[in-house]
Amino acid sequence: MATLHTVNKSPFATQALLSCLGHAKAGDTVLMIEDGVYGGASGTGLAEAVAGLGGAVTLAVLEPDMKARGIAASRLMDGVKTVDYAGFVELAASHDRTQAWL
Amino acid sequence: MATLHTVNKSPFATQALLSCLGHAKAGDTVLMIEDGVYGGASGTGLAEAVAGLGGAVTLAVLEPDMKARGIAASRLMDGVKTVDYAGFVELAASHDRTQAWL
Amino acid sequence: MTDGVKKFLYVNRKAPYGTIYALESLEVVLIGAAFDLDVSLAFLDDGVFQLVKSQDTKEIGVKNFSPTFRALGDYEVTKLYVEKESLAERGLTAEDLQEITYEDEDDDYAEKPSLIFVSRAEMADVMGDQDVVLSF
Amino acid sequence: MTDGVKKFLYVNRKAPYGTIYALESLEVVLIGAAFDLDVSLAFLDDGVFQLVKSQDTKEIGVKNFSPTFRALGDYEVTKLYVEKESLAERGLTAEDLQEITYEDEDDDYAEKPSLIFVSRAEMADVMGDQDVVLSF
Amino acid sequence: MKFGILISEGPYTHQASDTAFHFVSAALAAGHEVPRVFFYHDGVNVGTRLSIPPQDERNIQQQWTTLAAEHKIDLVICIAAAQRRGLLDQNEADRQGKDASNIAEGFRISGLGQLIEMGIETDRLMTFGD
Amino acid sequence: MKFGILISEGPYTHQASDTAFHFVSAALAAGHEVPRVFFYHDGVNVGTRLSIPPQDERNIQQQWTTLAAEHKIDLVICIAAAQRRGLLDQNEADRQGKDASNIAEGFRISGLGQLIEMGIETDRLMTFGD
Repeated sequence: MATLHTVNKSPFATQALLSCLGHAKAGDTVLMIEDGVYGGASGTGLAEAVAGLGGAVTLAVLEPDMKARGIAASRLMDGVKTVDYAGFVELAASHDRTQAWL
Repeated sequence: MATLHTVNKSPFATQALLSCLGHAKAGDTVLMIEDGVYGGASGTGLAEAVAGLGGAVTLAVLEPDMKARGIAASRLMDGVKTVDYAGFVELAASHDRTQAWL
Repeated sequence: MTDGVKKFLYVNRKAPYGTIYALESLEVVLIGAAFDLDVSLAFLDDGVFQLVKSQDTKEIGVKNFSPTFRALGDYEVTKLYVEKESLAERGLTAEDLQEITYEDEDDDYAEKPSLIFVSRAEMADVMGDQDVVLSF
Repeated sequence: MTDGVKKFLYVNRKAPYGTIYALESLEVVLIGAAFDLDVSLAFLDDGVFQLVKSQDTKEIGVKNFSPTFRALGDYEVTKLYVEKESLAERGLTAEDLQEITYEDEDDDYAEKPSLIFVSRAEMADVMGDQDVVLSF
Repeated sequence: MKFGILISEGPYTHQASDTAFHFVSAALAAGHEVPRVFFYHDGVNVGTRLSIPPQDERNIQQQWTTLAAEHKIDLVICIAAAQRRGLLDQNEADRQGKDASNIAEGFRISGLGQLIEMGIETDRLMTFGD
Repeated sequence: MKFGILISEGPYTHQASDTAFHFVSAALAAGHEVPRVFFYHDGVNVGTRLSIPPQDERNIQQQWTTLAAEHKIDLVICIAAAQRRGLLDQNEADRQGKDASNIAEGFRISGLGQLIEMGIETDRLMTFGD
């Protein structure tokens, strides 16, 4: 009974990603989309907090949004997966519910 | 040559207030309006940071927005002023420029 | 999904009045009450500000919709989960919130509290136990 | 306000594409170039993301407007202040940003950098030295 | 699998309606069904036929109208949200004494009950907002 | 003193246009001048005459139309932002081949130059947005 969480805000601008990670359960997936993709980057002032809170969940970013913002795959934190829109659909289908952190 | 800064977002939701306080100069005024008024409350997890960063500036909140959100004047941090819309206009007129932190 | 009745959770994470989401979320809850659903509301992050008492919107010229929360019991919406950590971070206690109750028809219409104060971990459990999560 | 020419600062604090503010801010800058103004742009907080190079928006179906920043020099918009602290917090360095230059007509059209990297305190000084501050 | 889609922000200003469009396209391509998209909050503004985006930008309303026609998607605009924001069909315009309507082909205006019904009748509800 | 006002968000969804309205009313009451209000981004949606807010809510468009008539305020809607979002006057509708217009009385559509000009010609520029 796992949840797919989506986060579409920059973690540097709003608290949505941190709140989401604080409520996600083991086995859940947190997919960062739109401006949320910045949350998947390594070497930022937030990367440690994200990695720490995200320990029990799968972290993923939407690749089309990453490319749009000029984030190279090599910039992602270890263990962060990338998906395209088809992969986003697969995640939504393979989890029991979806929760958007707006 | 002082600036009136306006902040209309909750400091618990976005970084706008902290960024504003990090850029305001001695003699400036930071007016919290709309959802920004929560930034003037004492006893919160952010009050210390706000008071610390806001040391050299005047902090004010828009009273109509405070009342709308059920914040009693007694809840405000020490030194935070309240103004009504007429007072907002006076602040805008008495500072050399206005900068909105959206 | 027990006996075909879906569990709906309405998640409220935003402050009232600065944006319309809180009000329009409440409109969905009221309409949803006409359907056969197992309904819960979650208040966390700035959403807890929606429940603060003594809201007075006269001077901003916007309708004060906070009394509507007290009417939810009449619509059989009786589970309003409020996150303790969100309250504490904002310097709020249960006393700062409106009293919201419902009459329990299975218990001789005894008046019972609708606000259920939960920890962040318990809120995560509530969220993970739904069929549909609507976020506003 | 020296010699009647007003100093305009356009403040960019938001990431591109998630919202339209960055693009519509740039449209104001381009129109404003037709007026006799002393123009500066400020990039801080998530606004620094607007300047990141190698943006490729093909798959999101939204127009990539980042090349327009490189054309600003032709409009005599040559002062783009970028806050160092904002870059560092986001794990970025000057090398991650587009190269943006202008031709200095007072110096035999020498090509000069438009990006001016400043500290937070220097950014505050830039902001405090304007007649009009437009925030997007 | 059946997906229900809730769009809570208007076109161009927020990416929400774009992301929803790409998600729905991908879901249909994968053989899933998307019986309904519900437009709420500023999302109702996606359904205006009066928008004229620049020629080098996508036309968000037309993208939805075309996709809905191809795949029989029910595009529902919330009436309460639409009235606040000035989105009307001809029926509503006549009833309210307004001299114009602006809803686009393929969209229809209905109540919030359609959102609840979508949540009940689909397997997954996806929200795209701000 | 002359105040220029920039409104960047639409009505009802964000409080920006309400706060701007109260600010302008207070400025006028204090004897200041407000020659122009410029509507940009989703702010253009304030100027639709097709909105029908609930009877117990304020009518934001009508508040502006009334205030502007009383105090000769120039209410300018940015044309580029308006075209994206489906705000049109009759001229623009005719020119673009659209079958309806939706702009309200007291508002006019013009270019971004009017925003720059407002910044130049007023003493203080106030921004109300999101």
